[in-house]
Amino acid sequence: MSLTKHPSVGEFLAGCEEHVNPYRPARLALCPMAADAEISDVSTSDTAREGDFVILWGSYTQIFGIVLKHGEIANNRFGNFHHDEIIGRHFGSRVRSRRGGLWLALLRPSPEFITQSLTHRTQIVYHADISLLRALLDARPGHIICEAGTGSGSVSASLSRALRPNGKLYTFEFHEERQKQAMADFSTYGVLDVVVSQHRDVCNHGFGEELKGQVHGVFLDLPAPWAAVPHVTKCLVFGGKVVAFSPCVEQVDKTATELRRSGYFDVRMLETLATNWGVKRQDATKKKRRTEGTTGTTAAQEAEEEEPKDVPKTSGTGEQWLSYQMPMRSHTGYLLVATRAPDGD
Amino acid sequence: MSLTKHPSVGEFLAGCEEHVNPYRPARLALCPMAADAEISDVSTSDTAREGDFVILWGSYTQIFGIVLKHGEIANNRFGNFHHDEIIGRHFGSRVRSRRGGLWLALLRPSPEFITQSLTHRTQIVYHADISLLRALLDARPGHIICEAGTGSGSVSASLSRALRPNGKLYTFEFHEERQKQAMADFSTYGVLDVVVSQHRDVCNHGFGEELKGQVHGVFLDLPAPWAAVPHVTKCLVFGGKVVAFSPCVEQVDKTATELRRSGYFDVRMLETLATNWGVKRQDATKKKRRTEGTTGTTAAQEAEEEEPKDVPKTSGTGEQWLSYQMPMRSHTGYLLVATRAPDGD
Amino acid sequence: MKAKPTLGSHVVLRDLEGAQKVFLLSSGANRQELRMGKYSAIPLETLLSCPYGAILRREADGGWQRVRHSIEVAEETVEVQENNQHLAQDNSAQSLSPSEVRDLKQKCSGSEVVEALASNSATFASKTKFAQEKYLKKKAQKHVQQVTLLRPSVMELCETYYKQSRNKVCGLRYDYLSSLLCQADVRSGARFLVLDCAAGLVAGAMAQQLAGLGEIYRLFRGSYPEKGLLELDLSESEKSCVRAIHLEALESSDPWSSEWLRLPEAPGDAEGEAIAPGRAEARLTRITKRHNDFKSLEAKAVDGLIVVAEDADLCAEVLELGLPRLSFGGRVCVFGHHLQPLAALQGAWRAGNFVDVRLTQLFTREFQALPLRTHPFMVADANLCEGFILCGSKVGEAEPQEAAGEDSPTKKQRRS
Amino acid sequence: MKAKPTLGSHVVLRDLEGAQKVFLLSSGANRQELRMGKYSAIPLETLLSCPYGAILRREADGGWQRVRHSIEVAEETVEVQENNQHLAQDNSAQSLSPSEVRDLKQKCSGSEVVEALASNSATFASKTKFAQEKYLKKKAQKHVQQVTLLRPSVMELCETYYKQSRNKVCGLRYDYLSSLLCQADVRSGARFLVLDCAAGLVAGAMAQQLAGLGEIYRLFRGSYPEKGLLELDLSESEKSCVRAIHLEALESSDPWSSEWLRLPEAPGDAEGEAIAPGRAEARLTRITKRHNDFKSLEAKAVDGLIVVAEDADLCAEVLELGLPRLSFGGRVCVFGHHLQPLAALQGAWRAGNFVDVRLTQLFTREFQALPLRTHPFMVADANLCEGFILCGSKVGEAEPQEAAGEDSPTKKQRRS
Repeated sequence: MSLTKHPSVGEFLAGCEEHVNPYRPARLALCPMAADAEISDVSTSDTAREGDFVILWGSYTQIFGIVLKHGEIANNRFGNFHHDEIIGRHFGSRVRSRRGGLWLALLRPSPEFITQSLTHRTQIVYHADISLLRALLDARPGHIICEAGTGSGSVSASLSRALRPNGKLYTFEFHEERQKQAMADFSTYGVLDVVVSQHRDVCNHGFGEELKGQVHGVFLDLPAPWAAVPHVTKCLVFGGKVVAFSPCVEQVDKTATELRRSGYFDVRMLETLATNWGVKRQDATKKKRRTEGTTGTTAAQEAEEEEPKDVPKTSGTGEQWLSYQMPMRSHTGYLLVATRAPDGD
Repeated sequence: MSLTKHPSVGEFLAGCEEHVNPYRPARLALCPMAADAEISDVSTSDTAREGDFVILWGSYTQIFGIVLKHGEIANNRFGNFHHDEIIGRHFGSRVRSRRGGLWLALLRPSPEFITQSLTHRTQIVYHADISLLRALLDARPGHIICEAGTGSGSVSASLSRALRPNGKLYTFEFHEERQKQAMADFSTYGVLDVVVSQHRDVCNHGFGEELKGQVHGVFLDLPAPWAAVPHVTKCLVFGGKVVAFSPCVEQVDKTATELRRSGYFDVRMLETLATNWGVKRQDATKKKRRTEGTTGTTAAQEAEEEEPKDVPKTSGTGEQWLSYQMPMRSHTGYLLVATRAPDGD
Repeated sequence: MKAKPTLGSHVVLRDLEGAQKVFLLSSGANRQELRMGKYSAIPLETLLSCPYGAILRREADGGWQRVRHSIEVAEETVEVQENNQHLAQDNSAQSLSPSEVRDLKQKCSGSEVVEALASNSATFASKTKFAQEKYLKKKAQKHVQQVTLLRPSVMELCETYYKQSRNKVCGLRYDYLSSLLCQADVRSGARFLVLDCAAGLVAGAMAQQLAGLGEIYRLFRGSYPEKGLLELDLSESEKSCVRAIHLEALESSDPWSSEWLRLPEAPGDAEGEAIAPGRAEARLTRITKRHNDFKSLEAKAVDGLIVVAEDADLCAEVLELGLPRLSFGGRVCVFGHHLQPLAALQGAWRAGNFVDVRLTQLFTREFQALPLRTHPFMVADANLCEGFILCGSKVGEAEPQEAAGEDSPTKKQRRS
Repeated sequence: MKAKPTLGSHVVLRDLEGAQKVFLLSSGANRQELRMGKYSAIPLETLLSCPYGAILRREADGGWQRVRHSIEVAEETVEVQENNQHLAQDNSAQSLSPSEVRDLKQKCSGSEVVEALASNSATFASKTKFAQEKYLKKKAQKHVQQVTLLRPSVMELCETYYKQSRNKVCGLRYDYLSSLLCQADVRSGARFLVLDCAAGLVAGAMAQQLAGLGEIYRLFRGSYPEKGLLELDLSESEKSCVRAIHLEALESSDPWSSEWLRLPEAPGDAEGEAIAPGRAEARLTRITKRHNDFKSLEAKAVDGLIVVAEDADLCAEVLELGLPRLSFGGRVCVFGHHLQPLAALQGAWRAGNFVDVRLTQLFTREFQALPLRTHPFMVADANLCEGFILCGSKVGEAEPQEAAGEDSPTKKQRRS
């Protein structure tokens, strides 16, 4: 809790959640709209400071989120990294393990990196779906969004970024242990100015009286999203959007039917997949076959393999590169979006 | 009928179909296995002959299938092409309209080109699905395959190629007009040595007593494939495969359930989509920015734009080409495949 | 979040065929007729009385009336096997003659025409509910004039522009746009450099995310499309974050003498004589703003660089000028349509001073989600995954520095 | 289509985890133990008594017994809302200790062990049918030894090799393989030139399609992988279409003096002295066959050229040698993993003597098609569309010729 820089009513309430009856009626207060406050935390500072949650980037699959503390050491497959040698460094720095050799890049904890650092957790929502649902929900500063369930907190972290400043994310998780873990993570990420986390089964207990007619968008990541629709209707503003994420076609079918029956329009079902490209340099032996002069290019190539220049040439052509499609996620889930009909309909 | 070179029992029977009660019990004869006969038709001849069904290729979307007849003229957006100037030319020739200018390529009628020449018909099955279902059905010479319904005949044409020689395709269509059209097409394509076309509703009337236990694979392209499953079981050999093509998930679900109940195993659902890449030459003005010497490449480029060499350089690199993804079919259908359990199960 | 469009704001209208268009609601000189395609014009007052999401339908008397959303979808508990065995052309089944239909259209509302067509169709009653629904939908598209009022959100505008002409937004579909914003970590309080050839929609979406905190330096040469910026109905505070920067100033070795930044010469000048004092003052104000914007850009590295351009030349130029101004730890995101140049950048960046370099396509499909009829939409020429996003994080060492305390963020040096 | 595997033929076995392996059924010297992973070996006689598609399961007495296919899938008419609110680790719910399980495994069959585990699980009975099914499947994978006999079809072998190691088949998935055969219009009676670095499976699949009519000239340099050719159980007639051609002979300006085609020198030679007359004769037969094969290739252009190779160098070399030998109107199809070289070929071909030049990827996904649980399989590292197929039709004018009658097909001239 000491890491958080912006304690808020929501955070206070959320912090209390662990000690109260999980299914009591919600006592959430709507956060007052703060006057335009300067944002000065890890998302905009230039250097990593004691207490900051930062990212150490080692490779596409080795991305670590750590909280910097004097005297501590981060251990990972790349070596031992002393926090004291990281604190005070600017972001983008290469930090080296004491044994030398490998370096990690010190980066700001963007929601993207947070998601990637969570890949060891099961069933997290990934970039393509997160960015799409942000657009579908029109998540932006000042808006109030509800999320059920919280899960790994991967979506929450991204939504909180989109809602800051002055917005609020109320996120609900019915699995108690998981909610506690998420709560701790949100504190670590320093997003408790925006995120209110609660242990609650929204399908049975709704989103709470306080949010009635106050919410601009709702995201559902539940096994039976259709069961939450009546509760969504209670809290969502007229014309607000609900997005449900479901792996199975039948779940989407059922939720779509329920939404249409409940007066939602523009019910749309989407699937998005990210395909990634790899690239490798065409090796020199292959290039010998080419009829064009090879000496010049090879020299340029070798130069590039030395200590890289600060600003890579941006005008290069595809000549020496080979692109191939990388393995990808074959399926994550379907996104179902619908708009609540306006007042009077 | 005069165009057909290989009249067969099947053709004879199929030819009679138009005049008989469409729902009478089938009187199909299993074709006798011919001794290895030399195949010498349009698929292997070097030149286009009078009576041949050939392809004139104009562009990716302008592909025409015509039957060559002395004295006739093919009219299309590229001009008027006199058959007499086509007959006797070897395949791969550029044939020119009388007014000159544009040329079309004279090509053999591969099943691929036949499919592409049918694009004006609704709901045809396309390459990616056809080639996949050929693999799933293990369609090959000597095998007997059933198809319902025939539709545009796009799949039939490809299967007939795969089954020749000595195999047989029994294809059924419950829409009478469409069956007649398909029959005429098969005659034109010269595939009646392999294809037997019938007007019949297999969901209600089955595949016929004659085929009982004789068929190596069944392809279903029907609105309610599950209704055909009992009939499929009657004609399919033990261990044979059935493939159903359906646009909707629910159709697949229902058919999968029916197949499992009916003793099929390895029930698999697949979707395949073809994505096409376009390519264009990076234009010279863009290339000026590049630091590498531009003069040499530009010369090479210009040379390539002249009368093209017979054998293009195969060793070129990606240097001057820009690839982009072309528009594609967003969905065709799902393929469901299952294997009939072996004897004794 | 306003419930209704107001005078001076924008609204997106969608007709029954799915065509979308943006309108400025104005009663003044720039008044725009609210007319979708062949529909009759909708009175401004009628539109202003409706909330976003409302449906307006043209009635028999020619007036536009708000109608309620209906449950759109037929449901059948027993699956009906569609049978096209006895296909017949629709026209032969219709007992109304074309001239009778024409007369009906004069006297009745569109929905009445559709009802008449259905009840005079010999085959309608025997169709399955699914087929009836399809029939009614098709006839309504032809005979009913109806629009839905949509909020001009980033998503809605992006789809509208994209539907109208992919070129308008450089082929940047909504999912790609949203991915760009996430990949670049566009956030309140941060500083961004952007080349936005997508009608100003990228800069506009960024401005919404910044909400008045932080800066968006929008590079341009020649045209400075603002359609997206304007039609998003941004607040003054949101708009204030966006600052135009002419590329000329960035690439010049002596920016202050560039045409774009040059101060107007004294009024006594030979050329300046004709200029009225008011205009000269306006020009001075304009140039002063440019000075401030340019100084503010050059004072500190930016946290993100976003490039959306069709022109590969322009893209390369902006990267050349922009990357040195990107802070260490900052993100760069490029959207483009051709693989080879992006793959070359990807290779160079990976070998150079970037980590987390990713070249991604998004494969996004929309489905028909109807009971018993669920499948991806069937489109023959779908642009499912046509563009590429290349992104990465810049790494590197700044000049040697003292250990920085919490309150003295290190001043980063740009490389030039 | 044989119903059962026979001695001397091959069979594909699949275990409960989906692993597949090909076995040669032989009782002779090359006898291969029929053992999947950690399973015990299956007696050859047991296997030979079963049809393709049969399931063999290891019983408590150690023997393998044929079992019937069961209906695999739970169905529920009322959807149950899965509730993971009270997640608990499976182990805590299991009242059998690990040592008790070990004892059971000694005494009972695998399916009995699974039954015991389910009935001693505190949570099993309270699970939904879907969850019970999942539980049983998982436990069966661990405790039951069971294989399914599969026919060594092209599809089955391709999946088997691909699952074992993508490199074995150059990453050529079954859908790509099938597309290649269709794109190249592989058909009975025609002539093909092929470079097959995919274990001989491409040549084998082609041979099946030719069914004894036509020719397949299989190019090679160094290794000549035959696994696919052998394991397809081709007939002698099918096999006879495939002829090996050393690249050396094609690229040489004087092929007849190339190492591969050179006739053995007279027995009296210094080097030839040690060679037994029988071996020399065999060598002569071999070389004579090579001569005939090579002459037959050079006698007439081929109707199709198929190239499947990981090595871009080899691919380019084969195209250089093969395209001049491709008949006008013939098809060329190249499979590869890298876009740039194929795009360059695509551009050059389009500008040159080819029509219908297409560069295609196949995006193929498999689904879980279970009641109420339908979705594409979720795999984190799926190779959905990893390769490219470039194909085209060669056009051009042969030498001037007389108008050809029906019975005198024009002799085409290869360009060299």
